[in-house]
Amino acid sequence: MQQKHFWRFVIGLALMTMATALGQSEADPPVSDTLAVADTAAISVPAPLPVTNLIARDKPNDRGYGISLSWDLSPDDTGGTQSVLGYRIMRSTTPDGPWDSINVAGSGDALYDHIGPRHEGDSGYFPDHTDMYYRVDVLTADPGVAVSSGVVGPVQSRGQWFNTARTVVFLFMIAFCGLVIWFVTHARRGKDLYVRPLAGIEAVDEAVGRATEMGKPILYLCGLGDAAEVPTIASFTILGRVAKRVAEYQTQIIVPCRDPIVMTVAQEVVKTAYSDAGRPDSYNPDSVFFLTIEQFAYVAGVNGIMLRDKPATNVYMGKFYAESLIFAETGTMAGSIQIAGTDEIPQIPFFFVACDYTLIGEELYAASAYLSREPVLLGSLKAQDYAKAAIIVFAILGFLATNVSALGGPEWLAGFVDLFQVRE
Amino acid sequence: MRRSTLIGGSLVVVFFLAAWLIKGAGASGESPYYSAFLITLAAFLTLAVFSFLYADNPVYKFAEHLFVGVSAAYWMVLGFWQTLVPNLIPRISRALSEQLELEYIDELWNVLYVIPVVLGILLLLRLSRKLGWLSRYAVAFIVGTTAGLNFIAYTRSNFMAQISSTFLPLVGDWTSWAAFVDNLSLSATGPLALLMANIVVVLGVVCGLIYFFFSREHSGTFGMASRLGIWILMITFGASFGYTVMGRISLLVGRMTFLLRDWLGIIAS
Amino acid sequence: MNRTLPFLLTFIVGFTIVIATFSPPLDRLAVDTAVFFSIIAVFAMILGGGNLVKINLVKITRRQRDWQFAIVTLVGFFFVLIIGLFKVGNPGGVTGQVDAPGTPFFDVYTYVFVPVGATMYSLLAFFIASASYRAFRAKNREATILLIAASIIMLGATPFGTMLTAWIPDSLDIFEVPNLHFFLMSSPNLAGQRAIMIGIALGVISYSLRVLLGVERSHIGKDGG
Amino acid sequence: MTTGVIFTLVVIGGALAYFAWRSLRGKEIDRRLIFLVIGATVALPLIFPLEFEHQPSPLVERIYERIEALPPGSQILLSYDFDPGMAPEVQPMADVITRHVLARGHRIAFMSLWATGQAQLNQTLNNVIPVDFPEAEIERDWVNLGFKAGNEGVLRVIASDLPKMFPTDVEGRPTAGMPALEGIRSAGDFDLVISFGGGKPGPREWILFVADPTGVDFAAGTAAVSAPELYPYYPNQMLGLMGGAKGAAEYETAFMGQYEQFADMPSPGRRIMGPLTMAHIVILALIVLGNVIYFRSRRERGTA
Repeated sequence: MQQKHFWRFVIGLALMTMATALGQSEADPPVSDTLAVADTAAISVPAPLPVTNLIARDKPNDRGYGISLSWDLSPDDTGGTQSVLGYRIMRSTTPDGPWDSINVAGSGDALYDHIGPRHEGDSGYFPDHTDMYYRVDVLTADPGVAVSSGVVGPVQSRGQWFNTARTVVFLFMIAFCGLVIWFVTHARRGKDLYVRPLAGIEAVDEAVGRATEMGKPILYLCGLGDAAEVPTIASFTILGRVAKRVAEYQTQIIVPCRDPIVMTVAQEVVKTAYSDAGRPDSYNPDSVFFLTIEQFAYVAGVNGIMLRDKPATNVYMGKFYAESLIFAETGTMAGSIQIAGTDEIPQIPFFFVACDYTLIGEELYAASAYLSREPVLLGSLKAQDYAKAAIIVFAILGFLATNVSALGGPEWLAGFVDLFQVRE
Repeated sequence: MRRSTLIGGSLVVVFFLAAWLIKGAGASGESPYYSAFLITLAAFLTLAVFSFLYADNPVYKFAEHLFVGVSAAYWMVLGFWQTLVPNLIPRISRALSEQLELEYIDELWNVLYVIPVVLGILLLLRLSRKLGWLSRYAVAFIVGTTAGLNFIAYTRSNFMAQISSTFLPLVGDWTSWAAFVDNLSLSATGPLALLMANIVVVLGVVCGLIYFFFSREHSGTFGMASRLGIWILMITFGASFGYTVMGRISLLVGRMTFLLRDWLGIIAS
Repeated sequence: MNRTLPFLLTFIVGFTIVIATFSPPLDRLAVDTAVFFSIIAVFAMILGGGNLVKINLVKITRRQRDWQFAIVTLVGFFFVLIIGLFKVGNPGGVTGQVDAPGTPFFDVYTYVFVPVGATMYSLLAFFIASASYRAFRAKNREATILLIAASIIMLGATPFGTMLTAWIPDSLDIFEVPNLHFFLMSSPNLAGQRAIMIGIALGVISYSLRVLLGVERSHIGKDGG
Repeated sequence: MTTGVIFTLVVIGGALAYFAWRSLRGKEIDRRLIFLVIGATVALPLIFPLEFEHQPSPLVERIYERIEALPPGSQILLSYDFDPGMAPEVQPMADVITRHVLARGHRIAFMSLWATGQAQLNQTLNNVIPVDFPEAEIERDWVNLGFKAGNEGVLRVIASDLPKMFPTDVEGRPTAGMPALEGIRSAGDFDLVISFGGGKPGPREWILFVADPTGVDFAAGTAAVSAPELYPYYPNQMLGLMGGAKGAAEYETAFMGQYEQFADMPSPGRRIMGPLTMAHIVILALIVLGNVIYFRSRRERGTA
């Protein structure tokens, strides 16, 4: 089983590596021309000095149809006569023209990305793999006065198969995938992976017993997230455990859902739990139902259930927003034992003060792994722990590097710090 | 019990009818009684929800159930007219596009837009007991898309970017030890404040992560770090609590403003 | 079979999006997938409405508790659905903006949806007040820290906090409430939030990975329907 | 101090004194009485307004300064990702930012990831633009793209290709060629993106799916509840943050102080601050009171 998954992953990896290689082989040396020729026609204000060091190159890490231009400002832009109003970007398919005006960059700008439309027939169509020549004219208040730079080119635009700006993210992704696969495989082989005990979970069994004694139902909420969200998934695991206990004790469970998809999954989970407990006939499909998708309409509905049915225990696991306090408060009013777990930080303080047990953030995921003893979850938990250890190390190293390089340390330290800049 | 409900109900009705008529008589504009009706209706619903504070009651239930129906329909209608119509119709039907005055988008790949329609219809089959299982194809698509999107986005923004944001300098503009020591003061803008703030951030992140470390018993030095971590987390939750209180009170002010200004006209706008 | 095909769909769609992130020419594929996702999201809303109708019809026919209110829900639902879908009373006709001011649809939003929805949230102000008095206890060291931090934040959020400590000289102004507020928010709060955020991110990433690799299939259901 | 304010203080002080007296004698306080006092604490300062001075905090100031620093004609995307339940906090921010942006001569694209956001957007379009900027033209100075379903799906699309998600504006006019969207291929081409929200999808999803992949400048105006959890994104991934009514009031103060023609504009954010201050004091007093009783009873149990 795990072999199959492993190969699936390896193939994905190989494809990406190929893409990387392709991307690099296509990197182009930039074309540059530092020679500047002033076009001195019809002068009425003093002609500004032209831009220098104009460089045109294929725009990196795009899907083609883009040329990046950079230049050194005309000395008369910020200093000198300060007569520069802007820079007009000119393009041609031959070094001698005819020239198309592309756009105007403001004074003080020394960069321009020329990105053309992708469809033939659109105005200003910009074919890839075609020689292009560029020139930048300095504009002044007098439309007659424009000083041209030298022509640079030829330059071609093309798409890259791999976005090198995202290499670090890519590498981390691979490393983390490796960790997860490694630990999941280990867990599947039956290695016992230790998880520290969590107080909130032991409370669940006790709570089901109490409900049975009192002859009252258990209310279970999977939160307001959708079925694909991690806390909701964790909630399903815990629901499975609770429902199994409920089936064994012949108590009743109520699961009102806020999302139709969550409802379907929850139904499946409860049904399976009843079968696992050997009581498939006791399963009542109406015990898991959809209320409404609107947050507060849902809260109102659940409130109503709490006050009318007075469940012995309320379990809140999953994504919760503003309603956490109302749930917890109403639950207290109804005299129920309450066990909560969410990764929504703003709600944790309220659960913390109003509930008997609270799982903070990730403890919810850990609980789900701990309960199910499922190799996949345990393995992932381990991988996450190792990733955390790695972060602690990187954070401390980066922190030291930043401060040592700020105090005049070697340059490669700054390079190490920059490695982690992932925002584009 | 029945009788008291009836009397109470009629009193509420009479009260709001009177409020409507008084408001309508005092209002100006094209249709004063219609706009007065709307304001009174809104005030009634506001107070109906507030009545939950006293106890759960039929008036609250009425507002609650009305809201359930209205909100589901509201999202459906908006989804239909804002997304389904403009993003789907111009790619599947020229005639319908013309009828709705939308510009037909003529592209080769338009035929692919059958996919979301088919998956959408499969999703709706969930309403049927027999064919419900077909909806898992739609769910598979939804889950796959979300997983793909989250995988990258969380790696980049909530994981890697957070590491680099923790590389903090302890001092702003470093010149010399002498200058640093000279400037030490308990001013909020001084170097000592920055030093403390940044040390707390780095230590806090590290110890907080240690608290969420599940593979090891929290004892010894590790346990102490985890201890510090939970304290930092408690400050975090305290901050959360404070801000949440602020948010909730603001909402109450909003509703009070509606009642006092728009309905009763006690305060000026 | 019943689970393999849906899994393949998940796998293809998910990996298309992941790979497109690193390969600019494939970006278009991810964009199209996301557009499809948006369209399916509308169907999910329709499913929500359909479920609502189904549940409430059952409630009425079986005369379950509060079935009378189920009628209120259905009337509200169909009323808004009809005036919305057919753009009843819309000055622009069928091509007008659906919630243009002056339409019944707009009025229902402003005078029914807003008062109920907003008032529901504001109930929380009352519940917080009573919880503060009854439940918010400094039971242990952790809860005490939480309380003190919350108090400083709440004071610092108001002009009252500024007035309270305005007498502190500039050289010690780190102890003024607004500055303490800023320090708590941007240092310990930031650190704690970041630690939690990183942990959650790892959870999301590993879950997404498991879904994409097909190790996690709970969303598709069990074999055999 | 007017008699009204004194009356307010007497009522609230009296209520707290009563609570203290009752609870120190070991008697219960009906929660409905607490509800009533909180209601009065909020209502009275609205009827007899309390005015305060506000100092913009650094996170709010940075948004203000960024909008000031952009050259006129810059394009700004404002996304309304909230519902009536967040509106009292977030709508004032959206309104004052709209005023500031138009007063600076920038262009706005409005959109929404929440169906309810489109309706809240109508509020700005009805109450702010025609009143304060009658000369602002649709399509030239602003465009309303409206609501799209699909949460992060929508964001993923507009991060690469905005017209694909928004072929038309909210009234069905084609967006191609609109001056307000000139040169905009993706959300990354805007000079600034601001999301007003607090739930999901909200500012966090904007950072994850738009701001970080495209590198566009991003700021958020958020309901107080979700403000603390956005701090880790500051300053690297988010240039500024307005948190709750406090943030709105601070921005209003900054804006009204500098733009004299708006000195008398409605400032709903500042209006909240009076009642908010009183309510915070009352809640703090309730916490202290509750804990005094708790510790007293614990000590009594300990000695008994």
